[in-house]
Amino acid sequence: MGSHEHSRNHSGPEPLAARVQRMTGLNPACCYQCGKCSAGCPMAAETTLRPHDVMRLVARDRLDKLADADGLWLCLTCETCTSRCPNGCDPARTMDALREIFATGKDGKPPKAISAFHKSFLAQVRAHGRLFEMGLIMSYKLGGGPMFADVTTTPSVLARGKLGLAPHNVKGLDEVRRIFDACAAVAAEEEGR
Amino acid sequence: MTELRELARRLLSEGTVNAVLGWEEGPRGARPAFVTTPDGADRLIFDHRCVHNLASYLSPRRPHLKRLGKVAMVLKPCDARAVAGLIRETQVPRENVVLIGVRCGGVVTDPDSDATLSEATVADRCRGCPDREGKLADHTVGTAGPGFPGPSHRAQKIEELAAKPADQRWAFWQAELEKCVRCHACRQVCPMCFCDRCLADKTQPRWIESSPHARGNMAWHVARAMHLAGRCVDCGECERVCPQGIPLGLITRKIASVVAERYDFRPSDDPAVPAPVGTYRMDDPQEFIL
Amino acid sequence: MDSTTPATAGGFEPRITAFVCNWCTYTGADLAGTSRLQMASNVRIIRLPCTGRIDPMFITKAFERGADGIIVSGCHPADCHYNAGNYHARRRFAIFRELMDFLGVDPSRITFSWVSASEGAKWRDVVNDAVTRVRALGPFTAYRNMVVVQATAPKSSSPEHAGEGEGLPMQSLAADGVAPGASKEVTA
Amino acid sequence: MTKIGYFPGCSLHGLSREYEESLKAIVAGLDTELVEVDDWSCCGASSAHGTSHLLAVTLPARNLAIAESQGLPEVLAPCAACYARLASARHEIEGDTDLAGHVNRILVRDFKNTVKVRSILEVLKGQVATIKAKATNPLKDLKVACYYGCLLVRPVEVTGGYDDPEDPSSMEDICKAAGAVPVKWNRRLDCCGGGMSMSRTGSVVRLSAAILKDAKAAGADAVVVACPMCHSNLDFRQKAMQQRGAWEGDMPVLFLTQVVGLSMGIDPKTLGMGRHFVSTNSVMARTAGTGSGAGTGTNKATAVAGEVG
Amino acid sequence: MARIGVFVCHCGENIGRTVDCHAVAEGCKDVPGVVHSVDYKYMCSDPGQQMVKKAIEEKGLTGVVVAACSPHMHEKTFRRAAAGAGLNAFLCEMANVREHCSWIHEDREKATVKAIDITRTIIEKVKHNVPLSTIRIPVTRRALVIGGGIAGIQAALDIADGGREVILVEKGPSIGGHMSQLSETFPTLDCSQCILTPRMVEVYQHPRIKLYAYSEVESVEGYIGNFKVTVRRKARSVDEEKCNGCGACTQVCPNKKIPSEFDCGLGKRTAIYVPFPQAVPNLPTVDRNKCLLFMNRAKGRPDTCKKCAEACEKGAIDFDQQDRLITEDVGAIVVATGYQLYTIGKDQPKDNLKGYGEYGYGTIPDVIDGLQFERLASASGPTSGKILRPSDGKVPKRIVFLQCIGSRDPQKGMEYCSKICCMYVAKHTMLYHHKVHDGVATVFYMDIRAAGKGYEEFSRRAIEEEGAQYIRGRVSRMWREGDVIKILGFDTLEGEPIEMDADMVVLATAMRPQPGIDVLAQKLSVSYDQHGFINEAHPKLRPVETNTAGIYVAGACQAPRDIPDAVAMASATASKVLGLFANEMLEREPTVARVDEGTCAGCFHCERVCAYGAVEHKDIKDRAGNVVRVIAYVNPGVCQGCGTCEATCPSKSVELQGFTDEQIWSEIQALGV
Repeated sequence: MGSHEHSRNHSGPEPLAARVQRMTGLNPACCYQCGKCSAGCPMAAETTLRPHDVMRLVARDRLDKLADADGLWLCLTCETCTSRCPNGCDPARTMDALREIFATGKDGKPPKAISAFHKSFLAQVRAHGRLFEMGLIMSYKLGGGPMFADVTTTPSVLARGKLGLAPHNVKGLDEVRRIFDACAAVAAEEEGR
Repeated sequence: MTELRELARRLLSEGTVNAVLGWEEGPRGARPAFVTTPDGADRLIFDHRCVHNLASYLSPRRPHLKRLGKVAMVLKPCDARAVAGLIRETQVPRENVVLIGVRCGGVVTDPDSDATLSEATVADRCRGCPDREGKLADHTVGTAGPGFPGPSHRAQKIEELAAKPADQRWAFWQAELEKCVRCHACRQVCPMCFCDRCLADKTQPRWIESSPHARGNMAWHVARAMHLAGRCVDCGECERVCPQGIPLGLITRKIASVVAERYDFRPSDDPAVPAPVGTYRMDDPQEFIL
Repeated sequence: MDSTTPATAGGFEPRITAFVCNWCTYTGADLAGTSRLQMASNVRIIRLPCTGRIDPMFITKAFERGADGIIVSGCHPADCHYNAGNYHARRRFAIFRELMDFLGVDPSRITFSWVSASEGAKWRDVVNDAVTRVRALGPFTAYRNMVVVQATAPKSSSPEHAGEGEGLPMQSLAADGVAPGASKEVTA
Repeated sequence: MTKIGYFPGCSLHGLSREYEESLKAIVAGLDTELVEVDDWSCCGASSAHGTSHLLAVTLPARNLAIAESQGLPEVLAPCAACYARLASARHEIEGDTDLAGHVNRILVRDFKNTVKVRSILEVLKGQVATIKAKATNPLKDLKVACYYGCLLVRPVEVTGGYDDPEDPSSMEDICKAAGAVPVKWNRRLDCCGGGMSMSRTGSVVRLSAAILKDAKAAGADAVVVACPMCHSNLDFRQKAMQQRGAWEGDMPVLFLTQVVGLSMGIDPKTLGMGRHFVSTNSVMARTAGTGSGAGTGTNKATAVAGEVG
Repeated sequence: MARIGVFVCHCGENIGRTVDCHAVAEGCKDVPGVVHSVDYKYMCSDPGQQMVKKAIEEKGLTGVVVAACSPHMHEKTFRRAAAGAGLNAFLCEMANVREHCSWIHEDREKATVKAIDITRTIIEKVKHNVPLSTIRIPVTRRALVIGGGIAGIQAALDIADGGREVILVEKGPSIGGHMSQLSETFPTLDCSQCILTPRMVEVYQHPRIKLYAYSEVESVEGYIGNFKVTVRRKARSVDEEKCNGCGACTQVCPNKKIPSEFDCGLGKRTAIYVPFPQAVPNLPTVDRNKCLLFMNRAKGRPDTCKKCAEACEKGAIDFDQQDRLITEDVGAIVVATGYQLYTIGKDQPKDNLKGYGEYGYGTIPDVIDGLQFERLASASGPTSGKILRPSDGKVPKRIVFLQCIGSRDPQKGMEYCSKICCMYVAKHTMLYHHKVHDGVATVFYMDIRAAGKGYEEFSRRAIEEEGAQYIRGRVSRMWREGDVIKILGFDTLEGEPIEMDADMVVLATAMRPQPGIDVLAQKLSVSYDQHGFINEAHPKLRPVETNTAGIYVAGACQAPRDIPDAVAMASATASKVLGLFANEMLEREPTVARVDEGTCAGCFHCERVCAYGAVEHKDIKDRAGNVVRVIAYVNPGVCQGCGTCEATCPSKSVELQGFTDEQIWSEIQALGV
């Protein structure tokens, strides 16, 4: 218990629960730890942090424990947890908020593969306005994704005419980039907290 | 018009009713009329000058009408709301009155004027009025003009006033209330003011000072507004008959909008719809309460 | 804010009449006493059985008789000793408050609150806050002096307006056709 | 002819183009015209969702705003992921005036959030009678396992409750109208692994294999989906499942639109039946000979599948 | 002219320290009408009270104002003193200068000014006080008990044993309620039927209890002490006088496949039936929806079958019997309508109740609820007490109990805790283990709430001695695979997901009030909460009274209750009823509203705002007897004195005694500048 108390994050002026509540509009204290969310979670067998763990750790201000790479980022956003929660908590939305907190990089890091995938994906969208799948595969591999995992299948994908070889750029690219920049600015502001 | 007259004649000759209450041509425009004989039915008219809310004649304060027994009344859609109010508040037994609904596309502000109905002359309450006929009526006759789309001038004035600082509103109403001579015409003409003994006439205790100065006038108009909250049918009669030209419609309409916004209530011509004051919801908004 | 000279406003102590229900707020005020919670002495309580008994006329009469502010307080929703009196009062005063506001009475002169029998501290806060607020607004002479026909606007803070009335706004409205007829220019 | 806005999304122009091909092939028969959202951009998918809430709302909002300016009252998003993102964005903006203001400031548009977002199930559910009437080649003996996944019917706040989130029936109703026989099975609402196909293939293999096994145990000839991501996990990843020993055999995975298209007797090639990784020949064989012209269609499909296989 | 006496109390130092009491007394002397004004150390002391009495007698006071503590403290004291001196008690009022003044202010000068204000305000009020007298209402000393479950039975027996007549109305064909369905009861495991049946018989045989089974309350009028109740005696199609309860009719009825309500659908009954062998009254009832004869009648076909009538030696079967309406006068009513269980199906009575799709919406045959398990475990049940699952009659070797189904679940069910489930689930695991020795009982729970005498010991025994497996966590989903039920749960203590096979699942579903409780509550004008539970008048101090005087509440229609709670409440209502019946007349405070018949316009705004239904319509007739006006009349027996009517009355034609407009107006005037 001593170490537990010691490791609690007292440095920030705003407790995690309050911060999450501000971001989600939901009160993490609503969770009564019945575990129904985790019972239905498809990743419960793999992740180190099940939805009810996440709710508990948020309520107990344990950002340190939430940073586990095999935790939040394994969430598939299937929302089974939220849809079955008897008490109207929204673990899915809570985890969204936590990932957003961590995405700033200050408090913890998502696993490399997953973060590389998201980064590559969003980079494609920022560059073209739409996803350029070929570009995503290339950039993901270069950006730190498992190098050979999908190389064997890519040719067969091409053979089925599924992958376009050239990106399509939307006309409103300026607007798309403005969206990205504005959201980045908000994220930077959040990081400052 | 023929339809109306024939119906009135039939009701009178068959003895269904002893009188028909409607409008006739007067020396200075349209005026309310009591027709008691079948032949008299030909006097009846209905057009855009038939401004008056005849429902106030049904009020039990008018015993001479009560003596006539069962009567028929020519009914504009807006008057239907007043009749519904009187039925709702047990002042008029529904079975005692035959309602001849007339389809209506709006009336003018002044019944004495010979102006035609136009955007310039139409009564403010008709702007945006969605009702072309009253659902309460037993018979419905005539044809209706297309009506006038909003917006209501009073609503605009209310917004204008509300946007001003409180002291300017105060000054505005002081100037208006000072003019009131407490003739109580607003009370007499109002179909929903039917008490035998008005609060304003009660002396022990005297809540409303009787001399016509702004303070007593304030109390009177506050009381009137509160008593009509959720009951006012917006017939505009109080403002029309005010000899001093006080814009009473601004107050009643303002309260009507408050009731509409807070309690989602609009005056209805269905007597079964309860008025919003006298009922409540447990989750009524209470943002003003600490 | 009222049309009083700054000199009188300095030492001004508002008179506040409170209409409270017997079961919750009156008892809550009793509890404040039993707990020796100190508060401003400007409030005079009139005890009613229920907020449902409180008529808007009480408030206009109190203003006429010189009250600068009003408190109306009763049981919280669902706590009414008489089941529903407070719900009826809530509708009545929601409308009344908007009416007074529309007529130019600053709504912050009238405080509405739910204070339960256990909320002695809340009663103290309601009292102190109301006194502070009404003190800042100044005396409500505008209301009680209405009997003397006056052209002075109640809340002109700028001295040049005092005594000459709010001619401008009235005229501008009159010009719009809402308020025909000129206002009487009689000074108090 | 009813007109409805259409948001294809990146997948329907990429990995799952057969979904768009089959959709476009059937709407004509359903007396519906798709009006594509002008210059649409990516909804942000799970990557925006996993990175920034604001981004996850604003990217879809751009598309909804464009649809609004085109005067479209509703937009069909056939991709379940796009549907979830668009519908969630709409829902969140509706309930949060601050967020609405924020989004409008970023977009520099006067966006009123009037556009309703419809899923493919919602749209086809309303056409069940027409589908039944047009089913010249009903898929009589085809046993299908209707797979909903996570995003199509929940949460109810977002979907508006067009189907029961725990016991949905719209896909079964549509398949029945097409003459197929939906099987009763248990994992139709389980998650297939979603967007982790590339980043965490092992998880996808585990989850998707469990789904396929359950479908097989229930006697299904094919799994029907309405989501490109589910399709890619259940179809494309079957090879990986086999390699890792999680799954044996081949389970054809069809888009719902293909099922409807087949029942209408549309040429399987037009429906993109040949683009799947797991051969759909068994499906074609089952449906053969039940309607006019089906025989030739089947042959063609076999040929197409043969070419690429 | 008023002659008011003012008595200012120092309350020792309590008032005197901050308020100059003498100055207050002096400051009131010049108020017109005040003829006597004094201050004294302790007004409430005997000498203080003597001062008041003496002044009343010597100075001929017409009103008394005691400036002292809160009226909640000593109003009764001083009113009694005034009455002792011959002054009407209601001419005495208190000015609160302690709690509302001396205790909350420090500035002596300001506090004294305020104390004078307060006292003058009350002086002005008292000038308008009028003598009032306590209202006396006659009491009909008979009680109505609605609901024949254990709560209703207990209430009826206690009242009847106390010497008063009772009408007991039960909706179903027999009394006994849910308790008669239970096998054994926690925490003693005594047989439910064995302890209940004697009480049921006692009800039947009690000379002062009139039992109306298969009857419902049609309407209720009146008020405390004077209710008029109309009871609908539904047609049983059996003549009660003739029937001797031999049961021959039920033997011959050809329609034997009707799911038995008593066995929760697990057993079958006939169309003419006695719900269970110990039923009271032991009379058969024809279920007209299921009887062939009535089904034919509904289709316009001629009467057929009549086998029961042929079998009846007494000629007691009466197919033409009609519902009868019976009116009873009673002085008090006990509501004891009990509960129903939440069902997990798709069709729910309210929008906020959704059912549980993740548990199959009630379509999985071997998923049953707690009452069904009671019937399985009951020796008189459909399986004669063997635990057999409904689908194939096999003994389930793996049984899983899920707690909090529909309880503590604001999303799909009720937010409240149903209170009894923890205990009956523990009991079920024991009954199961006693009957299936090699079986495993697993319980998914959130918390074990075992607060009651012997309860914690009982639930620990289930775990420690009887081997129940308790897993802390809820179940996400449940489906049928072959003949097993797959359960997807989570053990929050182990931190592991659990996928488990079960042969049978028992859901501890939430307790809800009976359907139709809202309609009954409206008939009775008692309030109920958003779930339909009847509201008690005060959650702590008036737990068995309702907001309507003379109507009391017992058992699970007020909140989830177990048997001891329900019985305790029932006895409490009986003591309330007997207390009310102790006198022939009922005394009431005279703070009630009165209508000015001369000015009432008959708009009935007062009626709309009255929470008690105290406003009645009164006909005003002319000499010839014609009704000329209809006006409001406030029934003083029903009025509780809130005064909402008076504030609402546009013409101020209704006045609340003790708080009249004139009194309040005078108070406001007194505060004037």
